[in-house]
Amino acid sequence: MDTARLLPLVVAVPLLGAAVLVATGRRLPRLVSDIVGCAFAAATAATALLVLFRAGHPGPGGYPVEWVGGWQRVGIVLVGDPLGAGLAALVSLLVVAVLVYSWRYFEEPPRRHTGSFPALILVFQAGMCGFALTGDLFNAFVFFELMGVVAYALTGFRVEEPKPLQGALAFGVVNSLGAYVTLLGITLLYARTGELGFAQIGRRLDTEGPDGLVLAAFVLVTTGLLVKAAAVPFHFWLPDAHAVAPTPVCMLLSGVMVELGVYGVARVYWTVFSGPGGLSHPDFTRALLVLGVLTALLGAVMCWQQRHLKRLLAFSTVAHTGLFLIGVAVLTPEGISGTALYVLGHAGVKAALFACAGVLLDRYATVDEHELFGRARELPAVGVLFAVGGLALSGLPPFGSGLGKAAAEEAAGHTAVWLPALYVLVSAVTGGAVLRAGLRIFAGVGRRPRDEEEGGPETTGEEEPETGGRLGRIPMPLLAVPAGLLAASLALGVVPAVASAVGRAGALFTDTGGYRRTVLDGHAEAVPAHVPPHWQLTGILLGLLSAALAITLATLAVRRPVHTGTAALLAPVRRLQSGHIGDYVAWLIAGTALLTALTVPGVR
Amino acid sequence: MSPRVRLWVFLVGAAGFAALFAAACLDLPAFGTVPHPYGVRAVHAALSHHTANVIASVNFDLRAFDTLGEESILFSAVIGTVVLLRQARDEHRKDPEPATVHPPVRRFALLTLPFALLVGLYVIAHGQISPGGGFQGGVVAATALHLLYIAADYRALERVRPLTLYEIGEAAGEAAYVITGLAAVLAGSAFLANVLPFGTLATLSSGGTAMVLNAAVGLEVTSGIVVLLARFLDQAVEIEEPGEGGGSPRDTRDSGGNGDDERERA
Amino acid sequence: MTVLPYLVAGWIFLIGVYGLVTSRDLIHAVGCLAVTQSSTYVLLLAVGYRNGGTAPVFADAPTDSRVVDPVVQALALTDIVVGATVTALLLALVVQLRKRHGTVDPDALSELKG
Amino acid sequence: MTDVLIVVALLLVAGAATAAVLNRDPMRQALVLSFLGLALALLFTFLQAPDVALSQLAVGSAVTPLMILLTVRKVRRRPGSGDGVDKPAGRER
Repeated sequence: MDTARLLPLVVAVPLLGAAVLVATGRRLPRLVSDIVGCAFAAATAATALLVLFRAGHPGPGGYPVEWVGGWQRVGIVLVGDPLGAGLAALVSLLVVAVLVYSWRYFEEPPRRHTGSFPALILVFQAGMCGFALTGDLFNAFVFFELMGVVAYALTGFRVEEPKPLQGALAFGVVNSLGAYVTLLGITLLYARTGELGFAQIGRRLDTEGPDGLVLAAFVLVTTGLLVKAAAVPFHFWLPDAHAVAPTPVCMLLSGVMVELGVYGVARVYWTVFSGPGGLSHPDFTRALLVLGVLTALLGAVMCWQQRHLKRLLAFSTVAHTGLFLIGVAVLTPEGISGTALYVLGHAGVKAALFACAGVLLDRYATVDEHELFGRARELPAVGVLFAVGGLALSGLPPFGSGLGKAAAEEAAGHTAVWLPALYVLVSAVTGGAVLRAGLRIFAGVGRRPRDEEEGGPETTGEEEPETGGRLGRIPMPLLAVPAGLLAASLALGVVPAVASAVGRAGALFTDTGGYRRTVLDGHAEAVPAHVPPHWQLTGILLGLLSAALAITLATLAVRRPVHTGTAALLAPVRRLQSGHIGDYVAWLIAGTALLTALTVPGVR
Repeated sequence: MSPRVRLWVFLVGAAGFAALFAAACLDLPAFGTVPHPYGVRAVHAALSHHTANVIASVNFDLRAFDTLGEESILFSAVIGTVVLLRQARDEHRKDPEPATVHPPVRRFALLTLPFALLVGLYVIAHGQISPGGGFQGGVVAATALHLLYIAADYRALERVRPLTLYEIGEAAGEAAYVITGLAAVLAGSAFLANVLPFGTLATLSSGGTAMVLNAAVGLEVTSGIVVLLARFLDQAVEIEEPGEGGGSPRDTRDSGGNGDDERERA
Repeated sequence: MTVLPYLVAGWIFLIGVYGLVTSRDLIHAVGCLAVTQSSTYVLLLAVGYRNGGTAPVFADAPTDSRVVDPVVQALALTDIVVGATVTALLLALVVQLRKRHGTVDPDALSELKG
Repeated sequence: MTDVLIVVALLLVAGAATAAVLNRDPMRQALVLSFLGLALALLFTFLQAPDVALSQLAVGSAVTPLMILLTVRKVRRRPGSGDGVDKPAGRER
């Protein structure tokens, strides 16, 4: 059978698994439903890996392209280009890891709903894989909504707690609104071109010059995707949702879902808008660069200020998304491949860090940095994992996140010389924040932080454990999963085959004409010239520099209490994160206007 | 932010949005004259598969993959709602008080109920010929069942509504959709390809797999909406929060069972 | 008439968002989100309309008659399902939120800040 | 003639949408939303979209308002909790 035939199965298999789990879930014992869930997720992962392998070793027709239902040019196309297939594989592997991690999680699943949690995770997997593989704009919207709907439900899963409900509601309202904005944009594109496929829309657009309609379509479509990617000022929902969702869900939300938003922005731009009838490259670069830099800086600053561990990690995701957006904004194959590798490495590291936070939550019923001070000395293994995760987050060679950061900052440096400094600074601050928390929690280093110094409102880390009672001994999967994820992240940086495959993926991803020809005409395309990510002396030195900076920042922070001056200075920034849905919606609309202002030609 | 600042942020954003959207509208072709290359191809494709209702053809044949996503959204939203509206650990149920219903209302509702159910099923069955289909018919049928709430009372509704069955029906509808798609792959064709005979245009059995998928969606939507409404009714009528008085509390927390299961046994 | 339907869609979107921003009740906010979404249906169908076209159903019409665009109608159908399910899910969250926070006023929710 | 009907339906929809937002009481809003669903169904019929009109009628003017009404009923059931803030039912801190 042609491997391309397998593309829709990456979506269909988990959906079937979910249906089976829901139909039988209420009668099945916990163990069986967990095994069924894992089996379906693993089967999907195997399919996705097969597609990925075929994408790396293409046949006569180029990488796998499948028109669902056999409707050539009339139906929906799924495209297994190396980057899309790679993301689908990443999603599937992470889902397997998450399901294994939650093996001992939720000691008491909701009565009669044993199958619901794995079923929802499987649908989530289907949505994310579909989004990564689709070559059709409306189909992308459908999968975007599918991811969203599942994610809202999963975020609010623990209904006995007040915080998850509030976070899930903000998440739901803001993301749905973003999706509707995207749909308005899709409709405008349909009105202009009468097509829905990326490749078809792009070809039609290029027969005419750009005008207000195209600009509006770009802004509206991108707004929704940026909401998912949590770019400033669309980011407010993310910390609220990611900090309160069940830990296994956080691993997926922060690890891959947000990054899929960035992927969507890049995919839509390169396939639809990058031609002469779309949006000019300088305009796109300017808009995304401004948003990316703002996102990275704000994320880093807010990350440093947190004491709620999961919220800290969530803000670090915001910061890194900013860096990913910058990598996309520079519009080079090297920027894309570096960022892709960065995303891969980051997914493993961030998921591992959330997994460690989950262990703390279940044992001590809190993830508050101040309350946990020194209490986790008894968990040295978790502490080591946490510290390694913090160092990998700061871009320490030879982790995959380090190589990705090095390659992305090198590519960004060609656009603006100061961008590498931003990469170093942001990864140092976020890595430093993690290390600071680790030093306090697992080693009890420095002075015990005093609460009365804190001024203004803030979220503390008191939560209910997600397992039935507090954990005594740490079950094996809760340690094995983060360890495996960190090892995978390390492997990404040291196995040269990964870097060369990612380099090739980036080159094919940015080849607009090649994509359109492969999808619509079935032509195999030569891979354009490119430089795969590789270790260079500057990259290694900058990586070591950020790791050293991170350690220094962390040590300084635990030795000396926070300056009240800086805290007061940053108070207005923190107050913006108000937890108020009306505020978030107002910012979303203002963000659309900002994006318009940034993309209108001539605005410098 | 204070309400005043929030309003200003919104107004600035709305002004930008309005300008952008208005500019786009002025560049759009005039209303009624938009070109439709895809639409024209879709009409040809639908007729080539003998599906009279082109919209049904687009939904269940050309873009059946979209509908798979759409049904999965409904499916996961229903699981999500069931999970979110579950009886929390600190809540208990009370039996709803039997309501008195005025005889004319009861007669009207009881008369309308079979009629509405029939309309729902009719709309599902004729999806590939006339406007309507699995989704519309499913919603009508599911809503019709809830006329019983008006006609009799909540307990009467619960008797004809074994929720477990509907939850399984929902999953079965979703599974049937996927399996129909997979069957095409096993038959050596593309996923969700229309491999059945197309039949005669504008007859009940026309459209090939479009008809099967339509039925699967009908099953899923009917069951899904019933479960959805049931959960909301459950919250509104039966589930009591801690500290909430009134009624006859029936704590099911330690008895191992719960409301639904007890009702199923009854 | 040439742009009126498009502008109406834009108006519905903005008024819905206005409601979301100024809402003092989360149930009302969810209702406003549903209003916002109806703008997408209006825009989709307005784009698909053709002067003098009939519904794309050939049960008893000749197969060469002029019809409006069926694709946008299929998209609008999908969109309506999405809207209903999102509304259900958000309302479920509001119900539980009311239990745990004792309020449905967004101004009074204070668990997540900073 | 069709054009006139479409314009009337459009204005009806725009008016109903505005009213649905400006009615701050969710109970009344549900009723206006139901009317909005009706107006949309009318508009879609004039736009030659009977399928969509049927869906909108079923969902927009029946299911969605019904869910909102049930939510309102649940939220308001507790005595003395019209719209004010009272003690949360969450766990003790």
